[in-house]
Amino acid sequence: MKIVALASVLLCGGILIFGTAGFPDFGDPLSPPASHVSPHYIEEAVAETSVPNIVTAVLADYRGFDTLFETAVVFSAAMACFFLLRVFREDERSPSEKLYRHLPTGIILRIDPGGKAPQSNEFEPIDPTWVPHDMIVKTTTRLIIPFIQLFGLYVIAHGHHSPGGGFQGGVILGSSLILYALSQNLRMAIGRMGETVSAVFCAAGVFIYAGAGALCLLMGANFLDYAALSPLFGVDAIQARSLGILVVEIGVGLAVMSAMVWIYYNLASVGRHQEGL
Amino acid sequence: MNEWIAFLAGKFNYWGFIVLMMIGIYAIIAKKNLIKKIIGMNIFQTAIILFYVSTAAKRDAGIPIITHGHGMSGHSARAVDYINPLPHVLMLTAIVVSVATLGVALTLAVKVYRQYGSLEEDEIADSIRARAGGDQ
Amino acid sequence: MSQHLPALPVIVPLLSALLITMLGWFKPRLSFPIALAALTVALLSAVGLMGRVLSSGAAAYGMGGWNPPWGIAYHVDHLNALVLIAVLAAALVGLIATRKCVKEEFAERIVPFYTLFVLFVTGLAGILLTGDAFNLYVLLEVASLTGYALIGIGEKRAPLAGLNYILMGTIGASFYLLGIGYLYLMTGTLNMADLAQRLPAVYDSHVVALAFFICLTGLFVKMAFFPLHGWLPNAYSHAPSAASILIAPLTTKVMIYVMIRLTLTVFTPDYAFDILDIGNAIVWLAVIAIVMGSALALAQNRLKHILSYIVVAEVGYMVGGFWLGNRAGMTGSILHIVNDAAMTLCVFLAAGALLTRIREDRLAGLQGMFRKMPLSMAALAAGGLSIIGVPPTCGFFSKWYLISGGIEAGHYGFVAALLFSSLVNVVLFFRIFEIAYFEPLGQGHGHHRNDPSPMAEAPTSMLAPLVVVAVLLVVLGLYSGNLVSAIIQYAIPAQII
Amino acid sequence: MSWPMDMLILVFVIISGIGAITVRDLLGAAILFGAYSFLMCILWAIMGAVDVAFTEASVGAGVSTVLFVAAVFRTTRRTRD
Repeated sequence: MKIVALASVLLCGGILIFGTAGFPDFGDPLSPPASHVSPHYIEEAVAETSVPNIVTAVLADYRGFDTLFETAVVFSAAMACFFLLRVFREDERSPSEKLYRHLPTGIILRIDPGGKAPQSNEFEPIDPTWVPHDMIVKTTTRLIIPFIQLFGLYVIAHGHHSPGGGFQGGVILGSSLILYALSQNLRMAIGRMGETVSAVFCAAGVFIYAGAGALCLLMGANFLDYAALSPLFGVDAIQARSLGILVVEIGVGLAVMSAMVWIYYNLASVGRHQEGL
Repeated sequence: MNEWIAFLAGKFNYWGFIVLMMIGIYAIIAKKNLIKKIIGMNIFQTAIILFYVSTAAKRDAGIPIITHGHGMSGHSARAVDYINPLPHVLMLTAIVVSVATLGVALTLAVKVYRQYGSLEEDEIADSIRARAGGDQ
Repeated sequence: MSQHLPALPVIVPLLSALLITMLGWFKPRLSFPIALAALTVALLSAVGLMGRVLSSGAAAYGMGGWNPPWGIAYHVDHLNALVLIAVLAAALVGLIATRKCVKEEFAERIVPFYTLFVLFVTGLAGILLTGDAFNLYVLLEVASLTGYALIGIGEKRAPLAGLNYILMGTIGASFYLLGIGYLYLMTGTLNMADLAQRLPAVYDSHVVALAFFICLTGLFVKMAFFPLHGWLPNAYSHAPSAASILIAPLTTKVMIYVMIRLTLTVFTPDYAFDILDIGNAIVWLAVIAIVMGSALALAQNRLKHILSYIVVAEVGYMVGGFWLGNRAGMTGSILHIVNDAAMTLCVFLAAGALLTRIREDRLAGLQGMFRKMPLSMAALAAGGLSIIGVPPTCGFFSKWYLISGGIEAGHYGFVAALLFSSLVNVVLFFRIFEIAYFEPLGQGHGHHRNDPSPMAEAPTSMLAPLVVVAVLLVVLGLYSGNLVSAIIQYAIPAQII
Repeated sequence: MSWPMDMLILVFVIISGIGAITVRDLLGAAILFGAYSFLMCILWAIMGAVDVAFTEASVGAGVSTVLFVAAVFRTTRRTRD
């Protein structure tokens, strides 16, 4: 099997490497990609959208429809993880030992395999594989997280002028919450941002994007043509494009942040939403 | 010698992407561990992203952010001064798609592990066969 | 509003999928009505699009108000309007039919189920309408990711089948992406119409040929064309029955549409059939696909496995018919996309209806089912006859075009493969009918099957759509002449004879 | 954009890619995959694709690695190849 795989891979790679002979040279400023569509973006982006970061302008305006579905992909991935993994009813017959925490006192009870679970709702089941973290880790991350979040917001808001935008900012915001879940425990993170919040935010983020597009439709222009929003923003059409991009970037940021957090919640606790890693 | 180096400089990025892609495909075909296969899948996707980013490169050009900002409509930017932004845009999308696929793939791998207690393809096949035998 | 019609079949389902999550999270009962309304609106706008295309020709729509090479454009013509209607109608019927099924199978997961399903349809509708090669990739990923999840949720081997589907599907989609990258490198554009204009200048470059083969390989993986079909049988047969009813009729057909679109619009038939001249080779591959698909179907002893391998063989029909390269073959191929969506929906729906009562789809378990569930079995029979290709049903007409295309092209291997596959289908379905009709209930097997209750039909909500689809098979057959003369003949470029 | 630098990092990327699929410990593979993503991100930054590099740094080297580690933690570190 391995030899067959290696042989076919080498053959395939050989053909592809042979194919590179017909490519334009690396970095050639006269190659077709550099000379056909993209010069329009470089030369006109500032004039047409008033966004100096051309990547953001193309991402959220010229090819905004791609980006809408890219956000939809992230949303469906998060939804898929929830759909596949989330456990709604705890299986009481599972053979391994169980740990329960008494909420008012914090005492942890161990129930041997086959034992009866405490019935009072003062107890909550906790994850037997979880090990509490060191205090240094806990304290340091608590100090760092606000700055990470601030940076995430900056990245979303400053995507017009520097590298960054909704995706990167959303991922940074999401990873700050993941860091919180890693350093404290998952249950505390869920206490901060629950499952309902992540699900609804995730959908709402994509909805902001698609809704902004649909609003343009209602204003009589084509889908996602932010210039039509200029009466709403009270600015001229070009500024309206810039502001429209900001709106959709915020939507993307919201959706990506909640999607990342939500995927992590389900994956790290196998859908049980207990202590996690 | 010099033209050989020029040829190499003109193509090596494309070769690199092919090598990475083949590593990825090899892992998907030949490795039996499901997580290894998923890693292979991701390497495969990043290789294609590398290819697109290579198509964007332009000699003696800067990053695609117009430096003089807005409000200066007097100077219009010249295309040769900035790297082609379009492949970058496409690849932002592709990266996000790849992390989404990764999430779903890992989710299914975890599900498979909870079902069969193993991530090795041959061991899973054995236990499927054993269960099918038990049915009859 | 009518100039926005091309955008609606995609936007409405997308917005509704999000609404299903946001409202359904608090009131799960709302999710089905929203999904139903979304698909109905989408179907109506697809019909409206068809009307517009018939009256005033192909229509284009620039997303974001940008003109095509710079922005993303949607493009509607006879071909994709037809397939769009077929896909949306199949999705809508499937949605109505599986309502009860979903309620039982996914008690707490109704909201994510409908969200994912509506997103799946969004992705497919987008693939059909888009005129941008890269946008197609993104929409392909929307449709695939949701498909992976819907398949992987099943019991037993479903997660493993889903994981295999992800690995294969990602390779397929990535190959498509790579092919598009090669085209981009040679032309600098991603818009399909623009690509078609700029490609002839570089036709002699082998990079374009390589791009074509890479795209085609990727699509072959996605459509489960024979040597690359590995993911399909397990995925479809282990998926929960609601998911297989919804997914099986759609995915492969849409991928075949993408192949047709790429070959006809982007590379143009001149390049594919004359310059590269690979038509004959691919038809031979299709012959192998048909023969192997049928033979493997014969070796199965479970209903859903048999149906899955029949899907593999049908993919061979459509690919082969298209690559015959003449008008009759292409007409047959496009007609078969529509017919096969209806046929597959019918048989998978019937199998789903049977499974609500017998829980086990070994063929032996079908004893006495004609007495127990006469209508469902009659629908299965109608679907079976159509797949075999018996005259009044639609399957006959598309097969007729395919065979006459094969004879016209002088490709007798393809004709023989079609006849062989029909024979195998006869054997397969008559074996099922024999078990279900002639072998009485409870013969030899455990005593619990001895209950005298003769009738136990599937729930009406499932039965009614099933009967409608079964009748539709005949109606489609009777009107297929009109379908060809009014729509399909305009979908094929004039230079193909 | 000096190409020897470019090439050097590309070689490192390939080495860490091969490492990620050959090491016989899934946690190690996950970490090596993180290193692979990060080197790739540096490569793209050198090639001038700053936005792509930024995304890869946050998505590929950040979240993906965490997801891998979470999955390995929930399954097993054992692998036979």
